Amino acid sequence: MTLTDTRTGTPAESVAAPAGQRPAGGPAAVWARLWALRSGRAALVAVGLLVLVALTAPWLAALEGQDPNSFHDTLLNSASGGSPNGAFGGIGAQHWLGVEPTTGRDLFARLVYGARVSLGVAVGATLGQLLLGLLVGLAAGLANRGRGGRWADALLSRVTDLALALPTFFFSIALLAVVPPSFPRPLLLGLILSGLGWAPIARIVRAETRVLREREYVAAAVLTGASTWRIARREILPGLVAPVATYTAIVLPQNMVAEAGLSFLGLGVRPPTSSWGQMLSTATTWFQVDPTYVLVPALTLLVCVLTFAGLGEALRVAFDPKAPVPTRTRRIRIRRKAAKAAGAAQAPARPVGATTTAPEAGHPAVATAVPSQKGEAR
Amino acid sequence: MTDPVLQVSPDLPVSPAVQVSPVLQVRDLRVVHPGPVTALDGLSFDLAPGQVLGLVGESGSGKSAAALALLGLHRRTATTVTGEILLHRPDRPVLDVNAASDAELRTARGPELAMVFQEPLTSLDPYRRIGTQIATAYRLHTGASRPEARQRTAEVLERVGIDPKRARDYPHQFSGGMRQRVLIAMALALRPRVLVADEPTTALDVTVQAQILRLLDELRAETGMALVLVSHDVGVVGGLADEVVVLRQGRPVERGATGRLLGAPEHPYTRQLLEAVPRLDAPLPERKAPAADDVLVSVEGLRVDFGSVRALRGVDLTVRRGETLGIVGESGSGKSTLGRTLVRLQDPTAGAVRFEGADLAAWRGRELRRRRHELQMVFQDPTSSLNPRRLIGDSVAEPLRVQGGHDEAALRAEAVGLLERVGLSAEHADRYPHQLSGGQRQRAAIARALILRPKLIVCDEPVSALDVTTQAQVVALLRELREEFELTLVFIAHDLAVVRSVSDRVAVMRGGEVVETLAAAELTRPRHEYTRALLDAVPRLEAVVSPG
Amino acid sequence: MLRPARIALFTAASVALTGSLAACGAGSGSSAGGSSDAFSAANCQGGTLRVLDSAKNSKGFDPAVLYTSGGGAIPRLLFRTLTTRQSVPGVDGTKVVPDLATDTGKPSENATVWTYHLKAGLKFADGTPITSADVKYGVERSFSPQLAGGPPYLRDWLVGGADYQGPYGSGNTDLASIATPDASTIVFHLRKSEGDFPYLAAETQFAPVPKAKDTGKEYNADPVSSGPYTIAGFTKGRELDLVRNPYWSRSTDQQRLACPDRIDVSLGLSPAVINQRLSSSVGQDANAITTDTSLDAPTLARVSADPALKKRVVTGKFPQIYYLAFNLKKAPFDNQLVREALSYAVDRTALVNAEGGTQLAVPSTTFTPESLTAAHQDYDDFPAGATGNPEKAKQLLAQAGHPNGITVPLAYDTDDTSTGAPAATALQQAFAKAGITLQLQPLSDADFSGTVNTPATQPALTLTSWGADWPSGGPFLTPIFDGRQIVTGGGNFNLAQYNDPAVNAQIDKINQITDYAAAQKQWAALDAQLGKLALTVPLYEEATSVLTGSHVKNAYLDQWRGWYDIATVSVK
Amino acid sequence: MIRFLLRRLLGAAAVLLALAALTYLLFYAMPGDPAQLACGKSCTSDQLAQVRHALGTDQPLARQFWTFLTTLVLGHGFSTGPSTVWCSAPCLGYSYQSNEPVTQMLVERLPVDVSLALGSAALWLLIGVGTGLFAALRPGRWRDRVTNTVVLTLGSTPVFVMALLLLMGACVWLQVLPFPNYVPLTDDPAQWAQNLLLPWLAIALVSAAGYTRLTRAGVLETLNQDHIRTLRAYGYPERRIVLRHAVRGALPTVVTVAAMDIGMVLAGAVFTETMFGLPGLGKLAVESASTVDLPVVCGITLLAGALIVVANTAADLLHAALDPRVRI
Repeated sequence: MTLTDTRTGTPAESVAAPAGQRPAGGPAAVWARLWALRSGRAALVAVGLLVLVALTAPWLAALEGQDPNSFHDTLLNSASGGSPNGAFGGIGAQHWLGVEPTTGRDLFARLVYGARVSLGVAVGATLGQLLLGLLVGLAAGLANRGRGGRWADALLSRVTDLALALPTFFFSIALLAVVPPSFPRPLLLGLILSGLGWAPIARIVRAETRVLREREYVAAAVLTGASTWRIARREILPGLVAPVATYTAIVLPQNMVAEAGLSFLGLGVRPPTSSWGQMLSTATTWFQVDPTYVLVPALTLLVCVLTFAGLGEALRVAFDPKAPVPTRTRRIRIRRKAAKAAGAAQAPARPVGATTTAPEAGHPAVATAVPSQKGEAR
Repeated sequence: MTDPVLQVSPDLPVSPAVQVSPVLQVRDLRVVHPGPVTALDGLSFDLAPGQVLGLVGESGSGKSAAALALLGLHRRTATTVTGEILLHRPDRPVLDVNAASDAELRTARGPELAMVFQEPLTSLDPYRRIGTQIATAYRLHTGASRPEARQRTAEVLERVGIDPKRARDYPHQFSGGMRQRVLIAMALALRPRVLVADEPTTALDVTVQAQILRLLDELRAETGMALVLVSHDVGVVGGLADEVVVLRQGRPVERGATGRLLGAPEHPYTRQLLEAVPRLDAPLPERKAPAADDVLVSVEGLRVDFGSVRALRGVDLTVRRGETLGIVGESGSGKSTLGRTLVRLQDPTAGAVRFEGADLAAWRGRELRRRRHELQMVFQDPTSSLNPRRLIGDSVAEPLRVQGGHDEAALRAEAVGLLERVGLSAEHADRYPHQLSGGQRQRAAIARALILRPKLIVCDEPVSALDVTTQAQVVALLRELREEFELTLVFIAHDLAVVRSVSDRVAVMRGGEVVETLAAAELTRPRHEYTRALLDAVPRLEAVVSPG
Repeated sequence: MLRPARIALFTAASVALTGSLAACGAGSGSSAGGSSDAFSAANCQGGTLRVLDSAKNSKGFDPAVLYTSGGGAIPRLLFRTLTTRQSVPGVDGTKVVPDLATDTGKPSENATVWTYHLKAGLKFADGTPITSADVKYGVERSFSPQLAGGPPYLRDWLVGGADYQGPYGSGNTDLASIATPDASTIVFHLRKSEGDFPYLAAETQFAPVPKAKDTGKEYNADPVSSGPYTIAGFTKGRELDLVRNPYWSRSTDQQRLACPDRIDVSLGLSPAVINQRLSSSVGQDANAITTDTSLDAPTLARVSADPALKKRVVTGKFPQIYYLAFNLKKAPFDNQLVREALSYAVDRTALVNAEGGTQLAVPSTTFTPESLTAAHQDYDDFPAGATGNPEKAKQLLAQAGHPNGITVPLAYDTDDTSTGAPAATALQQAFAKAGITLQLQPLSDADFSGTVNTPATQPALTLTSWGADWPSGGPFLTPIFDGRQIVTGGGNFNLAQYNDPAVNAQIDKINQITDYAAAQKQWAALDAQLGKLALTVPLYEEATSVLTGSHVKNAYLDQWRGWYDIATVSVK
Repeated sequence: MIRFLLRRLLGAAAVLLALAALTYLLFYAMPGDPAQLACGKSCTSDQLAQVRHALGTDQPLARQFWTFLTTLVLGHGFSTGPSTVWCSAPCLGYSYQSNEPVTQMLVERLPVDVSLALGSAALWLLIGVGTGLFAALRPGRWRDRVTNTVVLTLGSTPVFVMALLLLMGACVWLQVLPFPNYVPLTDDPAQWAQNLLLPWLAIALVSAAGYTRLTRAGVLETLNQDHIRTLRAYGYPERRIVLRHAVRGALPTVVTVAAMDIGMVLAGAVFTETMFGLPGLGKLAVESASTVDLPVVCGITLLAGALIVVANTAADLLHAALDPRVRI
């Protein structure tokens, strides 16, 4: 009996990947889809730029002729609270973004050096979260064969629950105080953020693993006599790439914000290391004198977070075979069609019955985790 | 179909209504999905009140697109529909579904044109009580008061065989068949002139299917509504339709009165389609029966519980070396659980599976993994049984790679050899699963199961997701391979005819138990009443084709 | 033993936006009310004074626990003490005057026994008379561990103070070294000469507490007032309403004017809100002052551009020195040359800027700051100039055997907005030029004193500050340089761990002098003498700028505490 | 239902216990000594020991934790010096710093967080669901794209940046609002609302993005479901389909997530409270963490954990109430 066409509801079998499946063809295909998306391309370019700025910070500062830590007493009006001479915080050819009040340190240099901290901590923390989340999630997701396995799953799930219930922000504050100051601060931030933030990933991975585990190709792999580890590595893990990559793009900016937030509260990296959060923190007292102090780091942070958010969004689309990725020709055609249809009915571009645009059915956690994740950072 | 449109086929049994005037006239209906993909190309037919038109076709034949187009449901999508769909109404002007305004069409949907969908599980609003849903649809078109609507709801529910008290229940509290009845009741409440039923029984068990078909037939007779019955199943259509249109890749290839078309198909495709349909009266191939005492697997008092649900409640069964044991049963009968337990994907709660005399449960850890290759499985869903991220060739070679001891070249040679054996080519080895059709994928899955030269292969509904023509090919392939590789097969399916066509013996399951085991030839003469009920529910093509 | 007073009342919230809290400046003597009408003490009664504070005062008002200088701001409205500070602008504001007592105390010959007589007709807010027993009880309860937090002098000075556990225990609940021969006489027996005892007697520990009304730890919410006002309503952390105490009278109190009928205190406001409300001075806020929020650098930058606002800004100083403390027990600071090198390398301009410019900090080369006028003697033994002399520093380092420079850790308090990160980084930059690499060792407020003030854990170099509990060279120099003040168990402020018997003897000698002016001269000389040893690097002293509401009169920053005396402020 | 609640309660108790133990462990390892802070800087070692004894911090960790637990359940007598006061259950002890009963401190701060949570939730739901619907009605069109972009931008803004920008805009440039300063609702409702407006906006603008997405995705998903096709096939007007049926489909998720988010804000919005000077739980948490005020820290952790658990349970119950398929 033929169920195919009626079940999936797709109008014709010629529509490539059936529902519920992610595109095959490996990273290259995803990359291509990502690049085909205007937002994806923009995000990739922006992320690339950001990484470039972070990596080349010393050269960029040298290009300007400044370094992030030198004080410039002569640029400050000591009688007026130590505010910089000149308009907009002393912006000029020497100091492209002006200088910091009360110290005279160059803001451009501090900004580009700050990118290293922001990006470094965010990337490190995200990697840590991924590693822990994947380990715990995979273990819990695969563990429940047999009674012992069920116990392991229950235990890991409870630990995850506990980790989710932790007032993470508050705990990071406490932990940042516990660890001796000799410990490298950015590393500590990364460790704390990942130690407190792996739970959502573990949860997604566990759920997704359990879905994948029921796929018949996994059963087929079991029948080949493959070990659990091999199955996890070869059958499950590739299937986790899409949800995990998408979630990573959500988590990374969150970590960036968390770092900025902790530095903002004076708990992040230590002076003289510059970080955007610290710059903002200084700015809170100075914004009434000159808004540049707030706007420069705030907009930088915002643009970075936005970039990653955009990347996440684009990744979600790129990984979702059901979402249409406009090729150049296709975009033109849709426009033409829209123009034609403008007179008649307003038409959403999708056939009745074809399930599109819905958040990926496989992992609703991604969709819902976003708002609830933020809670702590409010 | 290019021949001029006929009012009525000359050989159709003459009914007064037909002669009066058609209620629905369809002219050169074309449906084009964005792509552009022409889903339907040039469908035309007339339908008289009380008449049933069957639309038959395999996947991609455009039958569902046609069904949706009849109600104008492609509107507001990127899909374009051309042609005429004329609905004749007494005392009111003819309505062209394609040209009508939104408002006009809206008033026609329901009281004039109604539809029953394939997926009864999802076609009802999960958040509203079924009574409310029926009553709302009724009130929307009749302007009836709430009590009137409630009254009408009770009436129609009663008629479709649902206790009116259950009007306060939510859809999820009903079984699939009952939900389909609710949908039919919703249509019935408005007494539509034309009812379009799009695969109304596909998701249902065969016994439930028979009930729904009977209900539709009764209602047609009672209310005089015309029925468009869309199905992939020639048997279903044949049993109910007065006239049949066969669709292939969007084109109508043949149209005619049911008896004529099924009995003497003119178009080669129709012939091919009919031949592929497994028939319970088809002759069984000659085959040497395996020795009754050479038992490969014996199942003793097997029980499997999932929490409080008992999937298998004490199954006893033997599989002889070299034989094909068919297992048949409706959904929830436990046949898949049995299959998974046979290859030790599932551990028994009680009882044992003995493989070559030894308890399977005794295999543990490393030994289990080492011996896994003796038991293989072919799964139902060809879309999920192959890792979507792996090339076909790699998927087929993977079991050998796990077992170790082969270099890459040998692996590939072996994989390609087997792929060629199952009817694919070396070129397919370098494709991804989504680049293959369903039948091709299933062939690859079979190759993968074969590569380790297992002693037993359990095929769990290996063909139920395939079109009939593909299904026939895969079944034929399995038959060949069985001989060539001296396989012992356990073939699980819900389709009696398919099971009969490949099996030496057939076990019939119901509610987690085996009700009887018969030789394949005996299947049409069962001892157990449940088997008989199953047989009776199967739509018989032969009954339509050769009346009398 | 003395300590910085600033921590006392103004436990600053530690996080963000707190801008510059907690800066106590000492009076420059400039008197400036916001209003142009002349102020008349005789005719100032009435109205409601509003106080906008960022501190939360969540510890409440227990005279035993409070750590104030000269009776504090709000505590001074509730508690009268044996002596108190003189409420006048200018240098005279550093004088101690009698309060409950008839005089500032009669010392015995070597200043070890101090006798006080209470004025007649003194009453608590509940109408009961104040007796010497109440004063004694007030002092005694400050010894109980439940009420820890007050200044440490009593424990150190009074005979038997070191072992006394307060009146709550079951054993000996009486401190014999305080005698009350009659209801109006109280005699203190000290174990050593302390010419400054009258200054100590101005602390709230010397406020009377009626034993019958003592509720121990809970006394802080509703203490029995002996001052001009009494608490009508108090929500910790949010607000405090004060109304007149009917049993207080100006006839027995020469210092407090108690002009307003009511004083409404809002607590826990953000500094930004306070400064904005004070500067806009709208409605009720015209009658507002603050007792703890000075203008921070950014606000100052804005305010100084507005002439109308500038008129309402009062500036002053509190004798407090910010300095680098060497640990002489740790290399390389056991070597005077290295210490001198650091003294030369320091860039005071960068520090002053980091602090918020010249209106908020003044460079200082002496340990005793200029604002402690009587005890100040100018010297600059290692002239670093305005921005440091790295060449000279390098030369000295080379002499000391460090031709390639040195690397040393610098501990600082991250929660202290003044001695925190800005100053530390400024130092780091300046020292780098002289080949001195500072490794910053940030410590949280909770951790700072435990680490720095315990010799066992004390780092080699600490950025810290020191203020006086009362305007005298004694409490300024003794804890820092008296070798007998090195406390190994914690609470050590002699960070140099400097112990010279000759200096110790010198200190003892000055302590016996009961004549204020004579004693201060001696302290100043001692400071100059110690300065040559480079035991510390004095950096700067802090200045304060504060705004008042436009209707506020007679608000001046006194030179004792560097802040308004609410008891003399008027809104009418 | 009862069983579900009981199981939830038990699970919550276990999580809270673990949470409290973890908090104790963590703060026990903190470098600061609460006794040192209470005693003052110039505290001698003898005095310090006395204060430690008075606070009970000289006890071993396990013992302190046990005392904390028994105090919570049974209440405890606390010596004030001259007498003993009884702190009845649920007693979280007394603050090391201010000597106030912790329970009372929490009760005093909770109204701030309740005001903050409810007000901002109302706003973010209004904004989020509104824009989500706005975008979903014409998916892929310009207004959908513009909405998505705006919402993504707002949602990506760190809340402290948002707060800063709002402060700058409203209080400095436009000067339409004074710097916020919390006024209790019971004191002056108008002032309460005026002072909370910016904090509400800060949280709502940042949070709304999630709801826009949820609503948009939920509505579009529902619109693509089979039962919507049924409605179309029965001639339901499109407006009615979207506004009644599609929104109904998005509702359970939106409400569930909102309940959980409200729990999060209730449990303390550190940045918002710090930036706007709101005396809420989050601010108290940060303050007491920096002074190692263990009873307060533990009290807040427990309360916050409990609030989150309650919110999640409420979310589940709401979900069950809104989705007849879900049984509990």
